[in-house]
Amino acid sequence: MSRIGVFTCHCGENIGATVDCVKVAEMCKDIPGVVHSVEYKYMCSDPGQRQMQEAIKEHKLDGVVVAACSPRMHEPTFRRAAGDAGINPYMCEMANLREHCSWVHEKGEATTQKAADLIRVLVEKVKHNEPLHPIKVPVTRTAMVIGGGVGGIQVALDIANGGHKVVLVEKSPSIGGHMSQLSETFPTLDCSQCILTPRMVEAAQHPNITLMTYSEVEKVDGFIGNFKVTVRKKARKLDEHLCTGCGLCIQKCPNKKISDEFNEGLGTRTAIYVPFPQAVPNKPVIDTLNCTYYKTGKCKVCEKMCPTNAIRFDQEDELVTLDIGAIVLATGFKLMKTDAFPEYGYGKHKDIIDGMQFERLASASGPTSGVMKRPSDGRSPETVVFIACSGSRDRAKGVPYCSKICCMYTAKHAMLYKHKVHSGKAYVFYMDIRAAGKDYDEFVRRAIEEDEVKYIRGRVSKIYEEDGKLIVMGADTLMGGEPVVIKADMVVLATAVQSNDRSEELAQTLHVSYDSYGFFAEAHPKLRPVETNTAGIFLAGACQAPRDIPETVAQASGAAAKVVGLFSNEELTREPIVAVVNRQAAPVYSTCVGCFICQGACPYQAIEQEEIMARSGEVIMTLARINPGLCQGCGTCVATCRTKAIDLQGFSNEQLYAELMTL
Amino acid sequence: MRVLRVPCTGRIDYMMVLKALHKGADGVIVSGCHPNDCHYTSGNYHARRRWMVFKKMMEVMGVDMRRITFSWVSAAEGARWAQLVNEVTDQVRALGPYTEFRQVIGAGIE
Amino acid sequence: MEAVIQRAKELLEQGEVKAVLGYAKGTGSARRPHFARQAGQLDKLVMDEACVQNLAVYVTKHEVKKLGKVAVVALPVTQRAILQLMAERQLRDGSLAILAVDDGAVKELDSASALEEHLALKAQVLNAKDKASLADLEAMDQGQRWAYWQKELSRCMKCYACRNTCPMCYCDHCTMDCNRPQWVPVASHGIGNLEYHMVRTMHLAGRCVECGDCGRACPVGIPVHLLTIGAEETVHELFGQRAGHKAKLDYALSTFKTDDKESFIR
Amino acid sequence: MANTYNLSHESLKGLFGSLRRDGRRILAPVDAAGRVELGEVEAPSQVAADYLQTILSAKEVAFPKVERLLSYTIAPGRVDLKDAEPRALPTVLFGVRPCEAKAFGALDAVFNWDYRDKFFNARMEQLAVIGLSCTKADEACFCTSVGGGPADATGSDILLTPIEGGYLAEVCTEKGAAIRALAPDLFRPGNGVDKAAIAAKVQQAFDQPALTSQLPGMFENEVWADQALRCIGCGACAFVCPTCVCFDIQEEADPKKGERLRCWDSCGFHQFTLHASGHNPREVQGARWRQRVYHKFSYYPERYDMLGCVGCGKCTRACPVDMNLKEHLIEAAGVKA
Repeated sequence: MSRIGVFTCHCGENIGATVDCVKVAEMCKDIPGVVHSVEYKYMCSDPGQRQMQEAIKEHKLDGVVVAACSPRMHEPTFRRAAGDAGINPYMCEMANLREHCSWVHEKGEATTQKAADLIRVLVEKVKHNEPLHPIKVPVTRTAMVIGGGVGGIQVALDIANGGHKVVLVEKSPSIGGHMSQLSETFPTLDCSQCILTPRMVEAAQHPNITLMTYSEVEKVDGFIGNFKVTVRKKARKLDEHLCTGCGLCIQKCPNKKISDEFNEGLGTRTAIYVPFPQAVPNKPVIDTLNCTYYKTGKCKVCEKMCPTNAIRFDQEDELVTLDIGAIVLATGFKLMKTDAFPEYGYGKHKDIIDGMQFERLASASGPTSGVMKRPSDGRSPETVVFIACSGSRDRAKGVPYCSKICCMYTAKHAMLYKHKVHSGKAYVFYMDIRAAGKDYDEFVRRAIEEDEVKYIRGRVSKIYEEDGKLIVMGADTLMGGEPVVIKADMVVLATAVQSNDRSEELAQTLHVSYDSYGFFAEAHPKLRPVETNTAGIFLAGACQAPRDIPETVAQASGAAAKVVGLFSNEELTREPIVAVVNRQAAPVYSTCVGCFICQGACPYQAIEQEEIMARSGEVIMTLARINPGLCQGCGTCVATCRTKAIDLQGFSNEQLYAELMTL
Repeated sequence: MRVLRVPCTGRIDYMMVLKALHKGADGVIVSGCHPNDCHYTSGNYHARRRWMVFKKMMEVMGVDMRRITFSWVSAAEGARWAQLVNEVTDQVRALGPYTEFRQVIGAGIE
Repeated sequence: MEAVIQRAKELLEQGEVKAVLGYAKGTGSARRPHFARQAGQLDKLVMDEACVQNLAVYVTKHEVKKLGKVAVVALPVTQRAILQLMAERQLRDGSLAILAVDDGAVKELDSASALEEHLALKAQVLNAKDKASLADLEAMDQGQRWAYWQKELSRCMKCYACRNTCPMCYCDHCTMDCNRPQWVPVASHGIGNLEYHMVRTMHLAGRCVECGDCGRACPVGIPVHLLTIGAEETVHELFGQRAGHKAKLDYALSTFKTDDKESFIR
Repeated sequence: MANTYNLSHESLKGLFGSLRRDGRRILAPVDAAGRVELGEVEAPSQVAADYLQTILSAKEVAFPKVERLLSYTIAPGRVDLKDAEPRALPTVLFGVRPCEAKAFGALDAVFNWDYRDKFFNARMEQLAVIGLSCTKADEACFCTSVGGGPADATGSDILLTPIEGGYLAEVCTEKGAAIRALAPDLFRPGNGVDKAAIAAKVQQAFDQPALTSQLPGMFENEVWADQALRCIGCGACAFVCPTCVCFDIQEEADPKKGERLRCWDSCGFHQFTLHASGHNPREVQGARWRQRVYHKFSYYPERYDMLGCVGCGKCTRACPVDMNLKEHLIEAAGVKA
């Protein structure tokens, strides 16, 4: 009979308020196999743990049940304590008296009785526990960063500077992300290109960083420390090594009228193009959808002009499989388009633009080289209306959350407009000003006081066009809700920040959970903001929720620190909660019949074939075997196996049966 | 209501539900994360198929399936879980003890 | 029906197979499985309407495998069972010479793919009697069905004839033999019988080739074949999959579709 | 031919009445949805007519398929043990065939050779057997080859043989006499009818003593493996057999209470002799089939000098793959050592 200790915790008042812990400790003494049963106000505290450790040594316990909070909270704590006291950590189980009993019932005899019953269930389980030892798994010390925006670049640089190899995967032809499209950045009005481009070059030239631009992650297998990532390198239709980036092909390309994504559709570009002048790598890409050669088979001007004849029209996509130890998601965000606003004309008015389009107008490398020209007729707008919270905090638009960065960039836009068009009039319709960062509110005050931007607290109900002017119908709630009508030359909507395209698809590829808006789910909002629930996969920046640049970069360094921490140890120890196919002596060898139905149930391809050989080398039988490195311990195969040949350590059939028998 | 903790709905074997009924439970809740949100990718997809076949088999054998509730509840939906448990316990209390099944447990022994 | 016996004789005499597994006359009007290993035992082979048992139950037995290559007289149900066994890696291509008998015509097959093509030609039809019994069961309400099965299962004595006659129950160590933990009680009392038949039905759902042998084998005549055939039909309705039609494992309960439709999970 | 009487159909009805008034339940073969099985009856009209035998044997009355031996509850620090008392009702087994009546002797041999089995004996004391001679037999029957016969009285307390207008009743034991004493006037003095003429004709199939002496030398013979090639290792033959006594003890317990059950077991199961180490002395079905034959035709005679088989043929009829015991014994007898 095992020697089991039961340690009942009051958890301050959480359990003690409705459960008579002293009585429970008393009742547990009668459970067969229990030789020591005490209660204490805070078992997880240092004295609490020490008390448990002394009891283990003194009473020579070989099994421990801590009746306290949820195992998700303190199972590691108590298992480590038990381990330090000399018994195998996995001989320590937790009974959840808090969520399963005290929090959900009133004080009373029945609640105390239920607490004792719950402990008895776990005592019966502990009797069937086996000592388990963590699984040692090698760690591939190469990280992968998905998304080459400012966040991704920062993560890559930090990890690379930590002495580890990094693969930075970016789906567009160049790294830089949305920040490279910005003109200047709040609250210091630094020119975005000036502070970002050096970082891009540093990343490109860093010996530890491998850039994989114009590439997408297609498939991820394996698990923490041992991911196998398949990346699709989309064909640029030219040989990157030969191309020197001279740009001759771009100048000579006759097909110049293609809408330029980098300039948010305000400018045009050639079929063979580089997204923006400071692109890294500075190698063009052929847009096969619009290139004349791919439509009609003629032209080939770029091929003729290329001094190093680097053009490869028949180049195919390439699938590359990489061994990766940790993955950081930094895939950024996208802005809601203006066509999502029926009340503002479904995006048909050319002069109603979104924030990113305004950035392109204001940017020196933009289609208007930074000169304020409205898209419809290129005239300099005399009156511009900025509308904050366009789509955000609006349940009807499916975006009930606040997009966080619009208040700040709307103030910046108004300020930039006033700097460029001194005689211009700028109006901002807002609900609340959320400027909570360092020097943020001062920045907005400056826009209002020095640059005389008129802030009107109210919503804009309608915009319609009337002889070349945009009639903006709003209200001023601070003036008793009086209607306000402004004849504007241009309107900028600070549209909602949303999760990037196909983010859900990427999350499913990486088995990472995501919320209903497509943002990736962090492991714990307060305590583990840069980790996901999938071990070995981390987060940085706006892919997790709307974020400004300072926060993105801070999170990026946080995620990088996690990766460097992971890579700091030789081997990774993994919870031994994995499935095992039983083995017995000859002639039976195992109760497995080799039907391999379990293989279909395993999402991690952890089930392999093992051939049992006779001395003559002839294969007697083929049995299933589970690779402890790959198995994540979900147990689906255990329930699928007909002959119960597979069992899950920690949640074995015998343990669960013993628990069921005491319910 | 007593709780049996398993890592994933994929781990839930229908024999556990049978054992619960055998040990005198009047109602059983079988629950776990929503499809597509499974932390183990496909545990609940397999569980769903198993439950679909198991439910039909139990109905064919005449088990009162109003007493067995299947539900997707994620770890984040505390309120929804509380509401589900209250609803099911009331429903099972209304149905009363599952005597029809309990009679079978002792039957057939001389 | 001489053709199949003639072919079997040739195969044995030419030494291509070590034994022929077919049917022979039994006690009274019964037919019994018959292993012919020398010429003398061949003349006992018969083939007529009364030969219905699914001979695939023998192809996974150690004693039969030790005989070497066997020629099997295979009715449609036997063909489907052999294909399902191949899908579950219990049989390798070429370990059997399958003499497929369909309404008198004989076709010799010896690989899973050949078997799959052959089986694709004819649709699998549930016989009328079982279809009617399943419909009667469906028509009952929950209370009636419970009473019906309790009355029938009370006569079960756990002789396991239904399990041991089933070609798909080839596991050397069945869950019923598992005593750590003892999921299903061994004794044939109320709960022991109920859980045994429930687990057997679940193990056959999506794997049963609907031969009905389990119902025929029961000494006390419990219609247990309704449970497994019913479960197989359920799997077909729910997931469109059927046992014994694919060379590659196509088992409903070890695969899934993200959009499996159901209406009872809250 | 000590005391034979005539019992008309009418007086049989009267006998049923007096037995019931004496507080005894009467079990007899009854028609149940196309099958004949043992059931409680109140009048001869309820007994099944022109049937050969029941599927299951009457051993169920004395040796049920599941029987509680003891139960216990676990309280803190102690265990309360409760012996189970056998539920033995005074019973009359009516219409049992002579072979099955004889079978109780074989059961008794095992249940009483050293340890007196409380449960079996309690039920046997309360049991009286009124046998009914067979007027027809089928290919599976071979009672005459194993020392029995269609009108053999061994094992019956009273043996009825159907004659014109009623039955020839032979009172064979005190229990039989006690029954007659309940209503002596119903039993008219017998007129010495020749039973053999009425009883079914069952040809002797093989020389059993010769087979029994031949078996020890045939242990390694291939015939057993050949015969058992088609045996699927289920327990049907053992469970319908009136003389099979093997049982398995099952403990069904949880941390609070438990009970110990005795259940039927069969040497045909592959697990019957599986050792905890994984070794199985009877690994292949051939060995298990041989064990079934040897137990009844070689070991039983050695130990109890009676046969463990009464030739009723139930196993042959119940077998899913038609393992005809008579045919196999004939084949075995024909094997030259």
